[in-house]
Order: sequence, then C-alpha cells, then structure tokens
Amino acid sequence: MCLAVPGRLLERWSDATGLAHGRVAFGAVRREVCLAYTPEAQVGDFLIVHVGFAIQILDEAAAREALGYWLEIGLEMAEQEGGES
Amino acid sequence: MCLAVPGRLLERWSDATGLAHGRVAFGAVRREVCLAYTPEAQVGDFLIVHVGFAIQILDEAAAREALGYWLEIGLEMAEQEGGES
Amino acid sequence: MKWVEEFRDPAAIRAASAAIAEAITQPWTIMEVCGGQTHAIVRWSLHELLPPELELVHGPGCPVCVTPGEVLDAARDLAVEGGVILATYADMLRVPGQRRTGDLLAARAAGADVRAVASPLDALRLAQAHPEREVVMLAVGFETTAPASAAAIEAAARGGVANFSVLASHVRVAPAMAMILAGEDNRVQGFLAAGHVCAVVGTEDYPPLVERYGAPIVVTGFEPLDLLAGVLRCVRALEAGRPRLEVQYRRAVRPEGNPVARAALERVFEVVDAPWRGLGEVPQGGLAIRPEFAAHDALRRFELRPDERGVAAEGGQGSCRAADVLRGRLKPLACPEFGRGCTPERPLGAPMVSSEGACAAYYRHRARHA
Amino acid sequence: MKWVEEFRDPAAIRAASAAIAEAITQPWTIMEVCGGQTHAIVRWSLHELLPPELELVHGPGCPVCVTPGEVLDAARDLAVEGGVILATYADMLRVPGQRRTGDLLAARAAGADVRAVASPLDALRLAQAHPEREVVMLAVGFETTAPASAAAIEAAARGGVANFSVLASHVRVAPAMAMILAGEDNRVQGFLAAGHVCAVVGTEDYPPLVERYGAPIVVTGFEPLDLLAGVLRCVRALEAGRPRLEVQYRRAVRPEGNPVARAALERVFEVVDAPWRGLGEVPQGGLAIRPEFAAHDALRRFELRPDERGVAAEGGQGSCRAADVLRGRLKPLACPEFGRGCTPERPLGAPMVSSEGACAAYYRHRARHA
Amino acid sequence: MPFSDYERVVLAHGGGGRVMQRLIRDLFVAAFGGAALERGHDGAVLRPRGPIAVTTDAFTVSPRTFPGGDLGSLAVHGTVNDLAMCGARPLALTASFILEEGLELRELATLVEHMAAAARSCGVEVVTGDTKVVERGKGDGVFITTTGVGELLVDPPPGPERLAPGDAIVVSGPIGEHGVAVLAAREGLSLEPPLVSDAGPVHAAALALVEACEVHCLRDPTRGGLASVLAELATASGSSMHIREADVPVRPAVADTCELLGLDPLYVACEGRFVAFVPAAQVDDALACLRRSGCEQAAHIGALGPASADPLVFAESALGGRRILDLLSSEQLPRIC
Amino acid sequence: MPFSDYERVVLAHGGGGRVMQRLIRDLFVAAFGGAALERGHDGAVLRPRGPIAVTTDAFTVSPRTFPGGDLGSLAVHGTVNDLAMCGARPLALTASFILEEGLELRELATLVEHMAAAARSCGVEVVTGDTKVVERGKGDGVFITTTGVGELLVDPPPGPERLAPGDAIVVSGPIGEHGVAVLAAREGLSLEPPLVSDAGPVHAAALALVEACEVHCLRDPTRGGLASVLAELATASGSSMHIREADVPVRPAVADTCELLGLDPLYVACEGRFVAFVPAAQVDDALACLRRSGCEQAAHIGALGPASADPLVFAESALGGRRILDLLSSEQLPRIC
Ligand code: SF4
Ligand code: SF4
Ligand SMILES: [Mg+2]
Ligand SMILES: [Mg+2]
Ligand SMILES: [Mg+2]
Ligand SMILES: [Mg+2]
Ligand SMILES: [Mg+2]
Ligand SMILES: [Mg+2]
Ligand SMILES: [Mg+2]
Ligand SMILES: [Mg+2]
Ligand SMILES: [Mg+2]
Ligand SMILES: [Mg+2]
Repeated sequence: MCLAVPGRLLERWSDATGLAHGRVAFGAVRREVCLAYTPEAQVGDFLIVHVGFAIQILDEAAAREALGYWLEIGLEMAEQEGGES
Repeated sequence: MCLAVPGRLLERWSDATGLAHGRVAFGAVRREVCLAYTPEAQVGDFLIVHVGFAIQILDEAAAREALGYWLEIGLEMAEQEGGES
Repeated sequence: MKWVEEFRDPAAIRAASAAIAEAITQPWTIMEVCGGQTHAIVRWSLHELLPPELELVHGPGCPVCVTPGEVLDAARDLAVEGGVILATYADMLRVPGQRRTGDLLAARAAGADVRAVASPLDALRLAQAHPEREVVMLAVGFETTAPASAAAIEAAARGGVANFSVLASHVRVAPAMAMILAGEDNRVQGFLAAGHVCAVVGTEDYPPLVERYGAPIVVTGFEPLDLLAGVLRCVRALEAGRPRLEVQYRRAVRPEGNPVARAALERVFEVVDAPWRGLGEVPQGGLAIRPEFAAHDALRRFELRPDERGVAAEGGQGSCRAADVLRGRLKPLACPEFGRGCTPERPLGAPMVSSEGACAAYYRHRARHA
Repeated sequence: MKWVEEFRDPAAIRAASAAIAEAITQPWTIMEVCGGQTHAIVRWSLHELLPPELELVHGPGCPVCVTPGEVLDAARDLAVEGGVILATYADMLRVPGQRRTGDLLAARAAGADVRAVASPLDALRLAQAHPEREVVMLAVGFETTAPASAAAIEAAARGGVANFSVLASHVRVAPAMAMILAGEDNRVQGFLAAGHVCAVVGTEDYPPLVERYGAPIVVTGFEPLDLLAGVLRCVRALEAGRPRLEVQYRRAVRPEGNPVARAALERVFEVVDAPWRGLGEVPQGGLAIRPEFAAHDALRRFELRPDERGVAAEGGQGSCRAADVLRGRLKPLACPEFGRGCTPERPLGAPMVSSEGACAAYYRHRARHA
Repeated sequence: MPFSDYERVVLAHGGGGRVMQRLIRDLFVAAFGGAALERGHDGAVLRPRGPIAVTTDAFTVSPRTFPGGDLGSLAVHGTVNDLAMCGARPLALTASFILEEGLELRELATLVEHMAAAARSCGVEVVTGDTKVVERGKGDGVFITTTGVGELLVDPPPGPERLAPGDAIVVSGPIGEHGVAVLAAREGLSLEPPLVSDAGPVHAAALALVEACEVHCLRDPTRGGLASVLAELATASGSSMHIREADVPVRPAVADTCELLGLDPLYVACEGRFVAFVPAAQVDDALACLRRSGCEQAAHIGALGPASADPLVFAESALGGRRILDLLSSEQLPRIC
Repeated sequence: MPFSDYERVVLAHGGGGRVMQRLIRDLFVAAFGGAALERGHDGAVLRPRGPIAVTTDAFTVSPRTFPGGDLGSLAVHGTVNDLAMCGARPLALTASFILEEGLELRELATLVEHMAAAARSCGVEVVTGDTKVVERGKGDGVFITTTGVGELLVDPPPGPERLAPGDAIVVSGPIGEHGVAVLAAREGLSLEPPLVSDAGPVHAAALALVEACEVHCLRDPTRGGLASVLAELATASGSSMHIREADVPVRPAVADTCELLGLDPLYVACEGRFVAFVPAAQVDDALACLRRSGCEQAAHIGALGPASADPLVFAESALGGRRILDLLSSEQLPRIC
C-alpha cells in the first residue's frame, strides 16, 4: 500500500478555501499537490506525496546518510571483486 | 400541406384521460390513431388521418361516385382507342 | 391502399385529362393552394397532362415554408439556450430561421435536445416521461393540423402536465387566398382549395370570396384524379363565366367540416392577424392560443415575442422573389436565383426551404436550371 | 527520479545482500507488512538476493484487499440503485464484493456512474461541478491515505458542499500486526513496518508490540535498498536476541510522524474495531468518521450498515486460505487453489483481488503454478 | 458466458490483457474459426490469383436487430455485396468492433454468431479483426466495420466508367424493404405481418450476371435508395437515365408504409438488391440469368440516354408524366406536409 | 467551410444525399485524392504482384489530439505498421469514419488532412472509404477504422509460427511514450516539456530489416505494451522468453511518470515501436540495419529459450532478480497502493 513518491516543491499558493497547494516536480513530471499537511514546506524541499497530498518533507541529510553507507560498501566490494578477478 | 391518408378502423378504446383511440389499417400497415375528432367512427369505417388524428370519416358512397364516373369514361375511351387502332 | 390507388387509375386520368383539353378554349391561370397538391402535381408530372392554355401556379400552402423565421429562431433559442426538449415534425428540422444561425438539425448538433415526433401527442408523452424537463412542441400547420395541437393542449391542461407547452404557428388558409385575390398584380383566376383544410373547417369561408373576386373555387383532393377533376371543374366554371364554390373532394369534405374539431379549435385558439413568411402580415391569417391555456402556450410561458422583431413579412434574402412566387405572380423557374444562388441546401427564401415549397418542388422534380 | 534511483543502485544492493548473508546464521521468518513492499519485493525479485535461511512472508498490507466485500457491495448499491456519482481510486474498480454481483467495472457497464480519481479532492471537485448529484468517495487505505479523506471532508464541511460524502473504509496497521503476533500459530518473528504509514502516524505504536511479543520491528521504505537494509536490521536484531524498534526509513519517518496530519485524523476520525477482509474483526483496527461530520459520512447519509450483514470476517470462498496467507502462516504458492480455482480474473479471496495482494503479486510475477 | 466473467462489456474487454484475450479467443476466434485468425497475428496473408477489389463499410444500424436481419449479418452481407458490385468474388473479410461499455455480452455473441453464419454461407472467411471498447455514452452498443477483399471475375471490372449510352437498367428485386423495415422497427410502427428487410447477400446473382453478360456497372442501392444511386451514376456516366416507375418492383406493404409516412420508395434503402447496367441487346439474357439466380422479380426498368451536359435521371410515372429524380439533401424523413 | 454549410456534423452528413456527397467530394476525396477514390465507386481495384497481407484496426483514442500525433495520423500509421509487422509493403488503405453528430467540421477536416499527409508520407493511397453519422451521445466525435493491404516482401512472411528457440529479441526504440503521453493529455498532468507520443510509421525500418535479415517475427507493442506482446508470442511460440530489463530503452520522462502513477513501463503502449525476432547470429546485423533506418536506440533485449510446456516471459531486473511478465487482466490503471 501507499504508493508515495518524492518530488521537489517548485511553487506554492493557497486556494479560495484556504488550502495550501504546490506545484511539485517528480523528475520530468510536474503535478499539483495539496500542502495541507506540510504547511512548513519551502520551495526546493523534497516532499513525499501520496494521493495528491504531501505527507512528509523528505529529510535529505537522512537520505544521504542511509545511502552513503551502502554506496561506499558497494564500491569497496566492487574493488575487491575487481582485485580478485 | 396536410399529408392525410385513408385507413380502416379495426378497433377502438379510450385511454385514462378519456381520449378515444383506435387501431387503423392503412393497407398492410397498422397504426394507432386518436379518435378525439371522430367520436362517431365505427369499426370498419375508413378514416382520413393526419398527424395521428382522424380528421374525418371517409364517405365511401361519395368516393365511389367520384371514381365511377371517370373509370367509366376511361373505359369508354380505351374501347374507342382500341376500336380505332 | 384502398381509396388511394383508385384515384391514380391511368384510364380514368386519361379521361379527365381529355375532358379538360376538350373544355378549355382560352388561357386560364389556376392556383392550387396546398403544398400537398403542389407535391402531387410535381410528383405525377400532371402539368404534362394539361393543355398548354392552362397555367397552374402554386400557392402559399406549405405551412413549413410560411412559418416565420423568427418563430424558428425562438424555437432554436429555447432548445439551445433554454435547455428544453424541443419536439416538432421532421419537416421542420431543416428549415433555416431568420437569423441564419442554422436549422434545428444544426441546433441538435450543437447539443440541443431536438426530437422529431409524428404527432403532438408524442410530445405530450415525452413531457410525461420527463417531468423534470420542459417539453415544447413547435407546432405548425393549417387548420388541418391545428386540431391536433388543440387536443394536446387540452389533454395537458386536463392531465396537469405542467411541463408541456406548444409554440404554435398555425395559420388559416382562406385569408391568404383573399389576400392573393386582392393583390394588385393578381393573376390567379381560380383556385383549387385545400381539401384537408376543408375536411376540418368546411367550406363556408369561400362563397364570399367567390362573390367578391369572381373567382371559382374548387375544394380538391390530393390524388392525380382529384386534381384533374378539380381543374376540370374550375376550367368549366371559368369558361362558362359562372364562378362558384364546388367540392370535388366530397369523400372527405362536408360543408360544415368537422364540428367536433372546429369546436376544439374554437376552445383553444383565437383568430389573429399573423405574419406568413414570404407573404407578410395576413389579416385574420393565424391562430393564437387563448389566454385560458397560457400555461401551455410557449410564447407566454417563456415570454417569447418572435413577431416583435418585425421582419416576419420578409420573404427571403436579397434578390429572392418569394413574395411573387407565393402569390402566383412568378413561376419558380423564372426567379433569377433559382438553382443558382438558391438551392434546397442553401435556400434564399421560404419556397425553397421545405420540399413542399413551390421552388423546392420544382428544383427537385422538374428542372434545376431555368 | 531523485531519491528513488539512488536506492536501486546495484552495487549498494549487492553490498546489503552480502551483509544479510553474512549476518544470518539460522532460519528466520520476517513479514513485510505493506502491500507496496510486497510489490517491490516481487517486482525486483528481492527474494533471490536473500539467503535461503530467510523467509519473507507477506502481510495484510493491501488496503484494497482488506476492504470488506460488504463495503464494496454498499458502494455498488449506491452507484447502481442510488444513482450517485461514485468516485474511488482506480485500484478499487476490479475488486469483487461479497455478494458476487460483480465489481465496480461491471457496475459501470450496467449504467452506474463510477469514476476513478487520483485524490479525494478530485471527488470533492466533482461534487462542486455537479451540485444536482450526490457524489460519494469510496475511500480506502491505511493511515497514509486517511488524511487525504480527512482533508476532503473538512473542506466539504468548510465550503458547505452538501452533496459530497465519503464512504470510508480506512484501517489501522498496528492493531493488525498485534493480532498476527498474538495468533496461535504465529510464525512471524520480525516485522518490516510500513514506512509511509509511519511517515504520518510516527512510531509510538510499536515499542509496546516489541516488548510484549519480543519481535523486532523495523520501519522500512519501499525501494530495494530500503527493503534489504530493513531486513538486515531485523536479522541482526533477531540474531542478537535483542528485539527493538528501529527506523530504516529515516528520510521520511520521524518518531512523532506528521503532527498536522495526525491532528486532522484526530478531528475527523475516531478509532473503532473494524472488520478486515480475510482477517476478521480487528480490535481498534479501523477509523470511522466522527458524528460531527455525519453530513459527509456516506454511511450515515445513506443509512448504510454494511457490517451488519455479519460476514465481513470472511476471507474468501470455499477452500480459500486467505486468513492463513494474510497472517503469514501460508505462502500463496502453498494454497491448493492458487492458479487453479483462483486467479486474478476470478479471485476466490482477498489476497488475489488487487495486484498488491500477496496471492496476486505471486501469480503475476513469480509463478502461476504451485 | 464462456468468454467472460462479466455479463456486459466492460472496459477491460478492450484493455489488451487477459479479459480481452479471452473474449477474442473464446468468442471471435471460436465463431469465425479459420487458420488465419488462429495464427494469432495482427494481420492475415492472402494469395489472390489476380487483381482484387477492396471495399469497406461501417455498420451502425439502429435497432441492431430488425425483421429479416441484424447488425451482424448485415455487416457481412453489406461488404460481400459491395465486392460483388465491383465484379469480385469475395475472398476474405476483416472485422473491426467498437463496443460500448455496458453492451450485453449475450447480444454480442448472437451478433457475432450471425456474422459467422453469414460469412460461412457466403463462402468468405473473416481473416483478421480488432476490438475496441469505448466508455458508456461514447458509443451505441456495437459498431462493426468490415472490409472485404475479393478477386475480380473480369478485368476491367464493371464500374461507373464503363457505363455507355443505351445501356439497359435492371433492378434485381423489389426495392425499399430494408429502409422501411428498419424505420418501422425503430419507430415502433406495428405492421402485420411485420415488414421484413431485404437484407441479404446478392453476390451469387450479381456474379452469375457478370459471367453471363457484359455487365457495365453494378451498384447496390443502399443509403438514398435507387433514385440516389441512379443520380450518382448519371453524373459519373455523363448520360441521363430514364426509368419507368411502374416497372420498378415495390411490394404493397412498402408502398403503403411510404404513403402513410410521406416517403418516396425510390429513395428508400435496400440491403439485398442491386442495379445492373447491361447493353440493351443483352437485357433479356440478363433478366433470364437473374431469374435463374433466384431474383424472380428482377425487372428491366429503364435505360441510359445519350451523353448530356446536364445528366439527370428522369422517371416516367404510371400516368405518363416525367419527373426528375435528383439527389435529396439528406435522408428522407417522414413528413406531415 | 467549403465542404458544408454546417459548422458541425449533422445527421444529414450521413444521410446519403447532397450534404453527404459534398462532404465526401470536397473533404475526403479532396484530401485523399487518387484515381481510385475519384472513380466514385463503392470499392477499389488493386493489382498486387503477389501474396498480400490485410490488417484492420479501429482507432478510438481519447483525446483525439495529443502531443506527437492525433487520431488521423494514428489511423494511418497504426495500420501501415501492422502491415509492416506482417512483412508487407503498404499498398492501399481503406478508411471508415463513424462521426458523432455535433463534431466540429473544422476538427474533422484537420484530422482528415493529417491522415492524408500521413498516407502520402508512407507512400500509401486511401483507395475507398465510408462515412456514417450517429446521433449525439451515441459516439465520441470520430472513430476511424482503417484496413490495410500490402504486398509481402518475403514468403512465408515473418509470423508467430516462425519463432524459434534461441531467437534474439530486438526492440526498435524506447518504449511506453505513446501510452504515457495520451494518459498525461487525458488526465491533464502537466509535463514540461510535454511528453511526446512515439506514434509514427515504422514500416521503413521494419521492412529494411526484413530485407536485411532472416526476420522470424515482427510485432508492434500497442495495447498492453511490450510485456503483453511478448507474453502472447511466448504462448504462440511454445518457448519461454528472457529479457533484461536494464537493456529495454525507456526515456527518463516515461520512467518518472510511471513511478508517479504506479505504472510498469513494460506494460505501457507504444505506437511507433516494434519488436523483431531474428536468429541470434544475425542480431548485430539487425541492430546495425535498424540504426541505419533511424532507430538509434534500437536494443537487443533478450532471447527465446528452448521449447517449454509452460512458456513464460522472464525479466531479469537491473539487480539480477528474475520475475515473470504475465498478461495483466486488463489495461494498467494508475494505482495508489
Ligand atoms: S428560387 Fe429561391 S430565391 Fe427564387 S423565389 Fe424561390 S426561394 Fe426565392
Ligand atoms: S490463492 Fe486464492 S484461494 Fe488461495 S489463499 Fe490466495 S486468494 Fe485464497
Ligand atoms: Mg462500401
Ligand atoms: Mg455497402
Ligand atoms: Mg488491433
Ligand atoms: Mg448510448
Ligand atoms: Mg454499395
Ligand atoms: Mg491490426
Ligand atoms: Mg495496430
Ligand atoms: Mg459505404
Ligand atoms: Mg459523447
Ligand atoms: Mg499490431
């Protein structure tokens, strides 16, 4: 469940009923997203979007950290394999 | 104007609102007709029907009379022509 | 079909044709009033069975053609902007309005709910089936057709069908005949009157016309033999110099017409001056729905005033000679626009709009070029 | 796509896979809770990157599958008989109801106005565009999706959109996990918890579960690297005999979740016991719309009582083993009906109805025959 | 239904997946059979022995079922007939279906079976096809487009360009039955016995004629009826045509219905008749050949006149008068005037 | 408009009279030109030099205009492509139009002009056609069914029956662009730059390949996309197939849109790509030939395995795992789960 995709906030505005909305780039695709649940989102932030709602602001530091560790080990392993072969 | 066709009344009835209707045979074709304006029409009568309403009862004696005269002369002419040729 | 086929018998028709040729000694111009008669004449090429002295000219007797363009515009507006279900006879679908915004077929294409019906009672049934919609019957026609509208209006009133109304453009034939006879350049010397109109209203309107204008009037049927027999009676009266009212179509026409239908007309309609497309305002030439039935009168219900636009008398555009054609002063083939600027696909004037119109009937069946 | 592609890096994934193989010394059974995770595992064939000692079993985490058939029947009735516009996520169109009267696609074919929307706000817009129609949003989903429903309901209430209501079948994940752990034949030794659910509600539900049942819980993302990293953490905790709550998916999950979204959930919904298709009644397992929003609650607005029919706990028909599959007690391939009596075209039970269901995911991507 | 779990057409029947495959395999391929279809490719291979004719028509008739036929059989006969009008022996048909979501599959199956039966009885194979499903409200149940491929029996084949002054005009049977039967079914006129459409195959008779005589042109008078077809061909040929109305066969029930509705039978559609143009000297042979082929009421109705700058069709009435049969603006509608 | 007094399609445009004749003459015949159409008969004569292929498709795409194409050009390219997939050089097309009352004639004219331009640029003639008009609410603007006739370049032609164990699988370019572009246009996703459909003709490249190599089978992955086509052909061939996902070209914009909507690009439709099956030994020649024909991103994506009782398509992911690509029940829809 819960197909949610990260995208970058390009602009934001409020509609007549006071709901906050934003234009979000998912790679090459742009789509309108409701910001009701991420009122603090800034242009440039990555948002996690599900059924048209941003449910979280992506923590890029955490993402980099999680990733960096494995990329590094992967690189080491590749070098070892390269050395072995 | 006023495409009206003679047809023979096959049956008659009244609807919920009191309007009289009939089933009329136009040669091989049967169709429902409103009898509001020919309340005296009897099954077997020929009716002159326009936009779904019988507007008159056809006077068969008059029809026969009008026709008979010309059929007779036509026949005579044909005989003469036959004799001449 | 019984009582139709018989009146197409070739031998009988040859006899009638010969009798006309025998009776005629000089040129006469006779007008058949009704578009149905025009249709039959052209369909059966009856002019070819008539002696050259006899000229048949075609009257204003196509109610589709003479319906004012403004009424069609009003109907179109109701359907396109008013969102009503507009019911009407199929004949009306391809008749352009005055504003040249297209016909009802184009209105359908633009999203209007326009339906062809065979009877106003079908339109009434539509209203009963769609109580949430307004259903308007665009009803045209002479006294033959008006009783059907009257029946639908009375049934709606009786049954409380509040969403049903009639946009009536019914016209009366006798006043138009009087107008033609009274015209300055009138060429019509005798009339074949419209048999089905008389089946309803009888013949009492005609003796005063015969008397006043000295023109014989023969109430005539619609089959070839009827028409030739009608012509023969008319020619004989003209040749004898004894104009009178005669009834050729006795199998359908009684002097008093149909009293039940006339009473309904009387209850529902009142006689009014009315504009005929191509002919102009005809005194006493129309039937308007009485105020008692205002709830079912689309003119009142939707506050339409089609005739206030004041152009109803217009017969056509530019060089159209409709007014002359409809009065028998000009044959369609003699109109310079016929078959050139004016065709059934792009009619310039009333007589080209319906296939029963004199110009259209000629265009279709007789010749396309003058 | 940034922050997606990176978590599919083959070298990093090989590294994580190797780390799991290194860490594991004995057989363990871990359940990924979320259907989205099941989807990714099957899509990327991650089981092939795992050591044979590790068995991944698939949880009840497809809200499409666990929506009670009775709710679907009620939605179908509203659409077919009630004449409403029924909006829902495209995922729901092919899910059969309990009565086996067909899915919503069949209801559309039978004339119902069923529309697929990407968000409940689209359904709200439909209601604003069609004020004369009732618009009902059939809203399913875990705590991830429920805030979207809450926003639409609050916006409808604020804007007075009287013709909009939500048929809500939202469920809560943690109580289902507790139910599985508490089950008699439970085989699940550790959990990969649903990352996007926790992005909304945070992680506070889990420490009590870890403590009570001694099972490690790792809140995990949805990309291959996330899943392997989650498995690794879970295996290490199991091997170490030190069960605890960990968050692998830190880039989206904060301990407190999303306070704004949680507040909205709190305002609009209340926690209730709820039936899950295939699992039965889950104490505290659902979210019901609060009475304050009765006007926008389709259950109240249309007086529906789908659960009174009392068969919501049913998991499937006949020999369907859905209850075992959804609890991790049986792998889909081991079900005797799998691929024979039960296929995505003719599902016998919940896990075969949506492509995210465990049986359907296996059917589609792994093997059709046991 | 063996070909679907649904009772009605759903969007999935056109979705390119299993639901569609099953419909194609268990309904279409099962009904139409044949090696070409079973091959499972998106096209078929044919090996004609010489020049071919191709023709296509979309069939959208409403109601889909009417006395004497239905959309399925019509979609086969209409195209088989058009091939025959090209002087070609039908070899293969393609069939493309546009289904409206909500159509009952039982009805679709019946139509497809009738198509298959019609194809079999015409000796023609449906070799390839296509199915699309459109949303409810964006179609009208089923539309079927068939395209036919046939082998020319003679080369050059009959065609408008071969019409010659003096050609005799022959009609293969009574006209107008299809148009009136469909109108009656649509408008709910109740006719006793019901008026039956003439819809059916004419290729056997038409091709026998092509083999027996020097046929200059063949045409089936469908939309617009006999008069419209003659008007078109008069223009194409550059010669006026003259027909005798009394010689045009019209059954009494058709004539009566036309009287009632204000229609001219010469403009009413047929779906199982054709007009043939043959040299005047061969008209008796042509009529004899047609009668042998089951066209008992085939009739010689007129002839082409000399070339004319304004080629028109003239109809001589039973009474001797002559009128022009011109193209109408559009389809004839019932009239009150 | 030169071809009508109406701005929109009215029933008279299908009524068999003057209004219809004028539309046919001044729009269709004017746009498509050609001796066959101007002949004014209800079919066309072709003189192919040998065996032919025939194929038919109904085109109902919504929206009718999308970045990279429209219904008109698609109706030509789709059928030209299907002929090419039969190994046939396109010779002639038939075109059948089902018009909904109310369609703007200006739009119809544009679609017809685009059809004509597409046909010209493919070197194929529209030789005969048909026009029907259905009432408002019983259609969806325009449906076009085209049928193609082509001459086989080789005999026997490529086809599913010639697939053989070991055949290499080649795709002519990046997949999924058409399906995603149409979905984006329909759902109003706003893409910058807009996602452009791959719709276009592939016959030149496909036929060059047929002439250059021993092509066992050709297929264009339309509805259901690459995966569905492979699954069908695996069944037809009796051999499993193996593809490497990482080798299947997918443009980033397509991949991103699929991520966002939960779609699998392997199941998204193309309208300007094809899959070719060639002997393994000829795969480099095939790729070289395709690159010369403008298919720069043509790729060797996999191979047929040995015969199997349960022939399936296996996709090896970028991570090394293997999954089955099975037929879906129906079209892929965006998902939230
Ligand atoms: S032919 Fe046309 S322009 Fe001339 S009078 Fe008749 S309607 Fe008017
Ligand atoms: S395969 Fe089907 S029958 Fe078996 S458990 Fe899954 S859903 Fe139930
Ligand atoms: Mg044709
Ligand atoms: Mg045909
Ligand atoms: Mg196809
Ligand atoms: Mg419909
Ligand atoms: Mg034909
Ligand atoms: Mg095809
Ligand atoms: Mg195709
Ligand atoms: Mg045609
Ligand atoms: Mg529509
Ligand atoms: Mg194809």
